[in-house]
Amino acid sequence: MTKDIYIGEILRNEEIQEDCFLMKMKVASSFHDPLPGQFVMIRIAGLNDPFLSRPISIYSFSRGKSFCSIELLYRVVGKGTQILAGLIKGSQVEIHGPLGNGFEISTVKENIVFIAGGIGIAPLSLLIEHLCRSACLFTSAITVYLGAQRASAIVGLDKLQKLCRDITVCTDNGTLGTKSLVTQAFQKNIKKFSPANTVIYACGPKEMLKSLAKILNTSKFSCQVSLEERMACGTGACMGCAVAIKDQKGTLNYKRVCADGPVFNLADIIWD
Amino acid sequence: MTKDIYIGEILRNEEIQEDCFLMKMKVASSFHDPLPGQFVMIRIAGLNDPFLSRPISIYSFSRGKSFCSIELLYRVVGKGTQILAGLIKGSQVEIHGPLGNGFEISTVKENIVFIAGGIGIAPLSLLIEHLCRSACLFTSAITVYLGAQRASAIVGLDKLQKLCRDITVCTDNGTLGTKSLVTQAFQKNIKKFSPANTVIYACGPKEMLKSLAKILNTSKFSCQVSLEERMACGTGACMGCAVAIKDQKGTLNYKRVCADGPVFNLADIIWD
Amino acid sequence: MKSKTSPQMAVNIGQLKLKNPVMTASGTFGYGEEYSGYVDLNRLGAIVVKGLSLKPRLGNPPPRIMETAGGMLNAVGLQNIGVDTFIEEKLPFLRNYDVAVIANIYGETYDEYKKVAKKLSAAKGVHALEVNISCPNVNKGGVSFGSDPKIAARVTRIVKDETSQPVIVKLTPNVTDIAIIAEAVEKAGADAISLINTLTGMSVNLKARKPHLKNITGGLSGPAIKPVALRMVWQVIRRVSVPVIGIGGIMTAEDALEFLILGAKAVQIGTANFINPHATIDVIEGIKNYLSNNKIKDINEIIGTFQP
Amino acid sequence: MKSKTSPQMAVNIGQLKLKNPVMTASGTFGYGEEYSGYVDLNRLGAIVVKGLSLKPRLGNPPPRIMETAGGMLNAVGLQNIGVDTFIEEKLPFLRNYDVAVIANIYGETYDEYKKVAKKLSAAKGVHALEVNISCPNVNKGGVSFGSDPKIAARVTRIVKDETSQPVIVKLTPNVTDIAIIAEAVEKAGADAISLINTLTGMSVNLKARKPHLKNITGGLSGPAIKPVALRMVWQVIRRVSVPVIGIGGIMTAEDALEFLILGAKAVQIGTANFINPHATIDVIEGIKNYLSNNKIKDINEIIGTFQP
Ligand SMILES: Cc1cc2nc3c(=O)[nH]c(=O)nc-3n(C[C@H](O)[C@H](O)[C@H](O)COP(=O)(O)OP(=O)(O)OC[C@H]3O[C@@H](n4cnc5c(N)ncnc54)[C@H](O)[C@@H]3O)c2cc1C
Ligand SMILES: Cc1cc2nc3c(=O)[nH]c(=O)nc-3n(C[C@H](O)[C@H](O)[C@H](O)COP(=O)(O)OP(=O)(O)OC[C@H]3O[C@@H](n4cnc5c(N)ncnc54)[C@H](O)[C@@H]3O)c2cc1C
Ligand SMILES: Cc1cc2nc3c(=O)[nH]c(=O)nc-3n(C[C@H](O)[C@H](O)[C@H](O)COP(=O)(O)O)c2cc1C
Ligand SMILES: Cc1cc2nc3c(=O)[nH]c(=O)nc-3n(C[C@H](O)[C@H](O)[C@H](O)COP(=O)(O)O)c2cc1C
Ligand code: FES
Ligand code: FES
Repeated sequence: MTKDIYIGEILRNEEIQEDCFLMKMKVASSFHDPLPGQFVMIRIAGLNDPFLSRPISIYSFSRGKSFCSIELLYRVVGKGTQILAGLIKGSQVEIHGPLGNGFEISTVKENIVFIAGGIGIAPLSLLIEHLCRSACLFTSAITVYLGAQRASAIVGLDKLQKLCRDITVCTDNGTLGTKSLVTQAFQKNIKKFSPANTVIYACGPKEMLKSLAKILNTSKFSCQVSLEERMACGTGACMGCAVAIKDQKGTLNYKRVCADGPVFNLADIIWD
Repeated sequence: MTKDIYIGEILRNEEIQEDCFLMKMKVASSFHDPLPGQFVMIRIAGLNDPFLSRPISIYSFSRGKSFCSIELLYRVVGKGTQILAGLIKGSQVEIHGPLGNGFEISTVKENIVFIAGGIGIAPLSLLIEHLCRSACLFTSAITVYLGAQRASAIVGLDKLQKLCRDITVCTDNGTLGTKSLVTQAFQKNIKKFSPANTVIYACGPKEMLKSLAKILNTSKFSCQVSLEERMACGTGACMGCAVAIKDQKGTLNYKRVCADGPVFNLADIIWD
Repeated sequence: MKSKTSPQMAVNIGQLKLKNPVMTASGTFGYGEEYSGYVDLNRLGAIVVKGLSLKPRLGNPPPRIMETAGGMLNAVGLQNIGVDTFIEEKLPFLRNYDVAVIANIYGETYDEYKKVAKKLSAAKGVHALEVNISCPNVNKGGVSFGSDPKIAARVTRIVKDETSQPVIVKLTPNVTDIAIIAEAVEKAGADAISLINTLTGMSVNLKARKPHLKNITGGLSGPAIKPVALRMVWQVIRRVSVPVIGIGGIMTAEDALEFLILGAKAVQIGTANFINPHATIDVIEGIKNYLSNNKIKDINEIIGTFQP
Repeated sequence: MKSKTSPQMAVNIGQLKLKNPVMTASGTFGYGEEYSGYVDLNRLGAIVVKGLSLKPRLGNPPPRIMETAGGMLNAVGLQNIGVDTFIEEKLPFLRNYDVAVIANIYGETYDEYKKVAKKLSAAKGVHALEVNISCPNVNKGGVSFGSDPKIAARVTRIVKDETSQPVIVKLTPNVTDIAIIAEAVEKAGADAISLINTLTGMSVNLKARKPHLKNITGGLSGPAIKPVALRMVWQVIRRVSVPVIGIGGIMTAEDALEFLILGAKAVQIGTANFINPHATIDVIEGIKNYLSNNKIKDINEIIGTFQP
């Protein structure tokens, strides 16, 4: 596989929610089909401030006749995302990817549970789309728990609603859906699912994943999560994006979020 | 005098000649009236690359009812000017100024000669405009020598033609006007002017000013030139923009182009 | 969200009492005058003036500055009007203001340091001396005074002996172990330590195959060096008990707060003045806002609150 | 304007013959594999692999990196698979390519350097060793091997004794006088000298009042440090006669040419790989174009043509 750096031409870049943007770009058709959970490194060509590229998950992807289009869903949290948010139609970005390993897709399970916190819906969305489109799966098997601090931080719901029906929305302050942490909402219903026939996919803030780890602690649920770490290279070379992971013997190892992840088994993660 | 940093809103920014741009911006009316020969330091707010502000002469200035407008005439020679050239209408720049000392204006002389090389016309143009507008002066007293390497590098001619009549255009390769160095064109006519009743103003590349210095060497002509040096502060604090100047005793002193200049007597400059 | 009472901003550098912890860095603010149009000098914590030598110095031939990624190089070569002219011509202007004036001093020999210190010590309107020991030591073949702990200590002692004003010693970052130098000057009597001066760097003009600076090398300043400055402040702060003043790449209030939180009692704003002539005031205002927003009543409450 | 015959790009680092002067910098290109999708490894002057230690190293706990103005800090802590696994698992892949492979080595004790050097010396497909002496010396209480000329020389000699491969010694910039270290390692038998490694820096998380890096300090790399790297190459080049390899902030062909013109025989591309995975090839192509456009037939004609 030859990898390349692509020029992404912005087709659209809109604030769809407070501080949350949806960017659509077109790239050359040599861009490889991404697996759900993969990401791109993005930067503005020629701009050295901010210095490093930023990792953003692929939210949606489609292959047209003469080019591909990629959608990114991102939250403005600092300088880099602020600058992305300022780009107008026709601007160009430099991206490389798709990077990292996607989610492991097991089609044999009866129940597939998604737990997303805030912008954590971004990588999960592509997976849900993928699963819904794969013929062998009934959308009824899919349950989504989507949470955020407040209504304005719930993103990606409209797209979800087109894909599946069993969606529980919750907010910390009750401004949309149930007033509850998303992990608590899931915990309340956990009895509905049998560990053997359920697979869980989760993405969200570290604290959310930590409490999920506690909830699932002694259970036999299989749960894959997508992690975030600061990145420099995105390609596995710099060892910068380390995360502490148990190996088979249970000893601590530093794995690279970009190349060994971003998807890991929740049970293998050693939290600090 | 209280000085401030101003936001300049770009009204227009057009390539009027190959690599040469005319930028018009509006600034708050608290901006002080510039003297001919003064300059501004300009940068793009929030952009740290390039790091330093760039000095650009004030090419034209007018005071409206609710704001002032400033025109800059600049050549793209590197990163900073390249980025300026990319700005579109509505973009904002940060400027401070007017900075430096303008030309000394002596209205008593019979003849006023301007010698401009390439973009060197920028600071001279405002002076010509000023002199033409001041009632006590006949435009017939003004002679302009405007030179550049080639036709496409001759800028500011249209504005000049509206102001005065005696304009000699020359290019190194003869693609416009006389085929001659601008200093040679002046030298050919030097007999027309009497040192006592003539004042010369010049701006252009170092080599041009150096040969002008040679030409005027033993003569008694009074000649003021506007110099360029890399600048950091533009306000006289950093001592970065030094140029070697003879003091009254003829000893070498480093003067600041920004605060002691940019206008100096040609005869005082010590060339390296 | 702003609290109504303005936070307390005063800090002490030993006996030297400052309105707030924001000073100008030597060589980047002229003699105060140059920025007096942009900045109300009364609002500054202190003004550190351009380095003063015994005799006027011509400085280095141009070009003297060059831009780099996130910073700049300068080889001004300590051009200055000399201590006498400073006292006669510049100090009277500064005396019009209610602001601490710190004279940055410089010598090529021990004796020069001694004489400059003596003259300034007697001058009305100078509130402290900052000793620049980053300059090449003529007695020792050009090796910087600041790169040898023994020499650094000796300069400190010489200056201390000449003045009753607080003596701040300004360290160079171009050393293997800055903490050793800091300890040496503290032991020699320094009342405070400021750091860092510029990192020695160079820039190549590819087209001309020449250096961009006539002097070949120059001092690197600006945001590019901030990580090095923070590291050195962190190293020094844990090894000395005198106040430390943080310098290097501070552009914003956040940058300044990083140094203060680490434990610096005050900061100096250098290259930022060039980019934004109003930088000092912006930093002061920004720190105030930060304190108000975080409901902190006194700047001293946050100094040294960094948790490694 | 391109001339038809491609310029001659080969350079020699002592006995080591390189197709062109562009290498990867250790720790920024993994073991070659990571970039083999983006870059035809056959086109590189050399691949310097991630620093290898005797035993696998876990590295430092995260967070390990932080962005700075024009650069980044890293505190990876030399996480690596160890020399044995490298030889078994990574070297076979590299042997598929026609490219010089340089093993960057690292030890916490003299003995570790010795053993790593010995193992790699016997390994097929390693063409030279680069000795990283910037790491803390466990025997000497954490002071870096590279900050003392005697220790640096001793490490050099130990490695030289174990191998017949060319030995490149890589210097740290965190010293008062890098030329003294360079002279010492040359005298001890270094076949070439590479510089600079990262400048020690730090970054403060204001909100959390904690360091951004778990390790507190880290190594600063990228364009921010280029002026320091150029200055140090310039200092060293005039004091040693062995080839010097320039490293630090090289992003473009122009940057690389600045080092070559100064007198570096080759360059290494580090942090630039992260920003542009194709950086090495872009630099090689850019140098070729520069030579063609300036009608220079051989890269060696421009090396050291700088006129101070
Ligand atoms: C594999 C991966 C996929 C991601 N996908 C998305 C996505 O689809 N949408 C989205 O909005 N964000 C995503 N992120 C997070 C995104 O990369 C960061 O928000 C972004 O880099 C912040 O850059 P900034 O310059 O705006 O903020 P900075 O000024 O750099 O930092 C602001 C805040 O963001 C945190 N931050 C910075 N970098 C990262 C990072 N790499 N990961 C996590 N937190 C970070 C900082 O700790 C700080 O609190 C992803 C991260 C990873 C690693
Ligand atoms: C008082 C003053 C007034 C000026 N007025 C004008 C003007 O009206 N119009 C205009 O086009 N230019 C003017 N200049 C020159 C202008 O400042 C430079 O062309 C500009 O700074 C180059 O920036 P850059 O980033 O594009 O080029 P860089 O990449 O910084 O440099 C490219 C080339 O320009 C030269 N250069 C860089 N800075 C300066 C400088 N300050 N002075 C001279 N040469 C420089 C460099 O040596 C190099 O050859 C003026 C300069 C001064 C000092
Ligand atoms: C143009 C210039 C001139 C300087 N002159 C002096 C000086 O005379 N004495 C001194 O101690 N430091 C001098 N410095 C160093 C600064 O005071 C400061 O230590 C350094 O620039 C780092 O801070 P900064 O990154 O905020 O600029 C000078 C710096 C610059 C950029
Ligand atoms: C993430 C990272 C890891 C590094 N690891 C090593 C290493 O293992 N051994 C070594 O000698 N240098 C290492 N370095 C230093 C680089 O090889 C290089 O000397 C330095 O980054 C300066 O070059 P640059 O500015 O081009 O990156 C590392 C640098 C980075 C950024
Ligand atoms: S970001 Fe470089 S290894 Fe992951
Ligand atoms: S640019 Fe700073 S003194 Fe002139």
